[in-house]
Amino acid sequence: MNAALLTFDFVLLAGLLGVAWRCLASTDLFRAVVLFITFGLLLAIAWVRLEAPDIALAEAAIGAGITGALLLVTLERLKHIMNRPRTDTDHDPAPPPDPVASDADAPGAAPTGDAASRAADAGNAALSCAPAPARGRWITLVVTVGLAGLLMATLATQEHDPGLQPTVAEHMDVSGVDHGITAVLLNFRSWDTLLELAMVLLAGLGAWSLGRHDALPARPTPGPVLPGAVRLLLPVAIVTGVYLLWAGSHAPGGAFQAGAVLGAAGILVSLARPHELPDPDPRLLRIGVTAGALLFLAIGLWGLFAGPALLTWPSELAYPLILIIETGATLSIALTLVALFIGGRSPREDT
Amino acid sequence: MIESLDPGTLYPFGGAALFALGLHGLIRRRHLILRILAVNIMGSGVFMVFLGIAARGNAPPDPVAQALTLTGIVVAVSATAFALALTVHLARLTGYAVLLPGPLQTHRDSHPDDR
Amino acid sequence: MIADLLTTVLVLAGLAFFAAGTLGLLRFPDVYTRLHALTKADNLGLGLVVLGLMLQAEGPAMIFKLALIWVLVLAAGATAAHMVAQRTWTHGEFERRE
Amino acid sequence: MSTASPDTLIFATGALAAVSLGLPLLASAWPWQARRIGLLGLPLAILGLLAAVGLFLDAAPGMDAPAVRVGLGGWEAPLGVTLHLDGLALAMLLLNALVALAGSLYARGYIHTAAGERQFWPLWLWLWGGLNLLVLSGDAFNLFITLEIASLSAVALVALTGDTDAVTGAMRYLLINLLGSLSFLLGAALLYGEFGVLDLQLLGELADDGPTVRMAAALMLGGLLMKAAVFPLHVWLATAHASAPAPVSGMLSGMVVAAMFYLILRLWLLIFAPLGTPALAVLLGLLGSAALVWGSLQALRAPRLKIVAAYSTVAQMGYITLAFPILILHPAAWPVVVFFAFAHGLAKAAVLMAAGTVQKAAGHDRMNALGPVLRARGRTVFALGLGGISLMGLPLTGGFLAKYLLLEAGLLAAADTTTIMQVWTALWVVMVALGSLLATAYILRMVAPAFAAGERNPGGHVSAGMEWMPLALAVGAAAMGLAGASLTGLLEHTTVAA
Repeated sequence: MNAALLTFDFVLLAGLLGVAWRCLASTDLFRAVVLFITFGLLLAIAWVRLEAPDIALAEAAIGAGITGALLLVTLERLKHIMNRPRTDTDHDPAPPPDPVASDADAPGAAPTGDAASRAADAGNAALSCAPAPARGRWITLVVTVGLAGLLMATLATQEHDPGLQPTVAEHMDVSGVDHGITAVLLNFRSWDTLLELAMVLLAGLGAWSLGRHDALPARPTPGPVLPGAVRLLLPVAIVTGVYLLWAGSHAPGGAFQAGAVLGAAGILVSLARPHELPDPDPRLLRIGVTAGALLFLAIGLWGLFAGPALLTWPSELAYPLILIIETGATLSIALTLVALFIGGRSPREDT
Repeated sequence: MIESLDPGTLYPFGGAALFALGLHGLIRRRHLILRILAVNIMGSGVFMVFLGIAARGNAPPDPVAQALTLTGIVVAVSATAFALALTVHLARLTGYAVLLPGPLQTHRDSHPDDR
Repeated sequence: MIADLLTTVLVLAGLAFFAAGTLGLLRFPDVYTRLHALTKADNLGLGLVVLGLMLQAEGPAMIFKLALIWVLVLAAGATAAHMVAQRTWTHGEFERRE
Repeated sequence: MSTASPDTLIFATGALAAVSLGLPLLASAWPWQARRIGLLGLPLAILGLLAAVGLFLDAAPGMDAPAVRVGLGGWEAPLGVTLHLDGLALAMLLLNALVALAGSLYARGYIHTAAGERQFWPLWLWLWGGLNLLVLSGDAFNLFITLEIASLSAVALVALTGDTDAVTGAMRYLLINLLGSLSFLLGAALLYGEFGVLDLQLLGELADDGPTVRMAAALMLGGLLMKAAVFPLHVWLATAHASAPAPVSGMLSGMVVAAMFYLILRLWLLIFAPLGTPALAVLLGLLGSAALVWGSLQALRAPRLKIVAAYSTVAQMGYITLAFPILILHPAAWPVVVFFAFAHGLAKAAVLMAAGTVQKAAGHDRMNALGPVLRARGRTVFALGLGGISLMGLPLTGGFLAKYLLLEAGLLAAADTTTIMQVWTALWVVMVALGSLLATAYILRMVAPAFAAGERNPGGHVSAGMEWMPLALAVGAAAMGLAGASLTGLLEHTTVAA
């Protein structure tokens, strides 16, 4: 049995390395992205082998799912941009024409002058790219293989420190929840989680600062199948999201997985019905994406004034407070992920 | 020897290899999408080291290292989302999504303001 | 004991369908036949695996969850296959870039 | 007589962290008032910070440890995340607040469209807040997140002008930052695997010279050196710094780079000091010298004013790198690095903001056509010159004090080492002098057209903040030479591993 599992481990690791290699060596971006999503799913299996079902859930939902969707929509945008005749002076990020209206695959117009030579270097087709140049191949190889060797040698010398598992187990009874990872994320190391929410928000703000959103370069398939499937899947996704949120207190799950599932549902809706998306008030949207972190900080301030320190709360109130914080975090994360998928800020924000 | 190769010992080596592989891709490839993928693969390598450390030995897995990995994944996806938005923005301005080495416009005397 | 044996048989049968589906994906000549092989064989294979695992489940809640997984994969697989087929029908065969 | 109780200091530390997070959050939630939030919040934050410095200096001599450590959530290390406030952290918080406030008053006039303001101010406050949280953090993993927050907001700010150069620079900056952060995180993972803790102070107590610590040091310090743009990892700096909006350039050169050096110094003082060997000293010295010469030469031939200033940052970072060999030979000399970062931060922010004013007035910043504007704008030229003088290290300025301390520490170190190290130190003294000479040359190149005869043309209108803020920063940089003693007093209370 042990030998069988060991073989499985080796095959999985070889598969991961092989897929990663093929992904990074690819000259076709679409293929690279598909391989990357495969890589994410294989990673989720590896996390299960490492007794980390929470991380496997998160990897499948966030690492492979959301990242994959973002990558694919980026490819679609790039294809659209590069097939559009452009002038060198459009510094203003004007939204490209609606892709549904100009569905014909126009041949890529060659950029002029200096840009042309660079673009020729990069390969003309929108979704292909030049293979790595031969120059410098050996140096890079030696450096990276050397780095891998050093890292492995270092890891081989390490002793097995039990880490903080005993300490966490000792304090579980006052954490307010029954699941170790949730206890760490929302009680013992809640500062990390608060800053992580800030990081998600900041990614959204950064994307918004780059320009207004364009018409989503999605081409809805004609016919009733996709909208029908969305109608079927949307309630299930919402139930799953809420379930994951609630389950986080005692079993694998939690705010980030739930937020990713709800975000994925939102992305699905925006793919199926890109022309019927609601255009929410930008003020509401801004408050929505910051609400999770603001709520978290506001609850944390209690500890600052009542003592002993920021983000402290009485252990008998820990469970309800953690649930409130997680709910806010889930909603903000889901909203931010959908906003990142749609792209830039709402044009109504600038008026 | 075989007995000592529990997943917690084996997988960190894989993580180190993934980190180096990602670095190789980041240095060698010029297209921004591939570079972003390379950074993500490097990140996965780091997470594999973390989770391997969490699973080492016979004790139950270390929840702190697992929680750190979860945080790391969310931070990575945020950074990736912003990097992709920046890539699209760059492509809109220049028509290509490649970072080429060599002098930029700033190093020449001509500047967009002069036109 | 009988449940264990049945589980083994069902899961192995399911895996055989998965293998057949994957073989079809790799070897069949065009998009439609590939989709055909992949979705049909995989849906059946997953059904058999789920059935096998249900025999090992601890309670009705677990059985329900397993059944739900199968239904959801059926719905998602059917939608995705339809979209790929539709796109191929309107835009022609995906280009091969090797 | 000490009036401050430990509770007050713990409250102050927590409040600093809460404000650093709260202001940017409020501004993100309501960008329509973000400018007001920033312009009201930053001065209040500075007042709070000054009160904290006062409290700290009042209580510090009585404390048994030289740092205020706050276990967030009521959990002490190793389980929880700890905020670590000591003299070094307070000094960096002060520098951050000063540069951010000057930059804010500058940006009031610089960003003039309402839509631009809504995007600028939240990100600007995130940069300030992220750097504050970075300086306050005492936990290896928490540092990774704060590094990411600071770099992401910096990158978004660089891209904000929206021209091709800025966005290209931002993209390079982002990739370098991601690489640096991941390298840092892998180092933290290795340390956690060996010692089972993430708290820097606990790591410092456990760490000894071994393969894990060496590898972790290489990864963490290497990642940070990349972010700090130390030669030969500096390629991204010039484009990013030169093409960003002027207040952002000031903050990037003045504070972001300094924060990376702060973190290197912090890790060095707490964990990695036992690794110092002469070989490492020579390597860092060579890198520093190369950066000094190469950056200065690039600054001498750059065609645009802001690029001159940006390359001068590469050169000045070479100086700071030169200080690390001294630390290896003479560990007590570490405040030199802080002095240098402080003096450079203020002076460089002054120079870059003054360059931004010139650029705004003239409509461009090409070196060969700036004469008329420079001749007509005395205040701005004075700020350029005064900031430049501090960078050169003329007597009585902060830059002079920093370089003097550098030399003194170097000579002290040379007195009790081997011949080879003495030769090396002599070379090093030559490098410091050569660097000052080169700095003089490129500073003269910036301001000389102002003193030539020719037409005068003040160019376009610039706001009062854009005229006065560079001057205020330059005066601050120069005054550092006189106020150095109080900074030393603050730095005495810093956690250093035994």
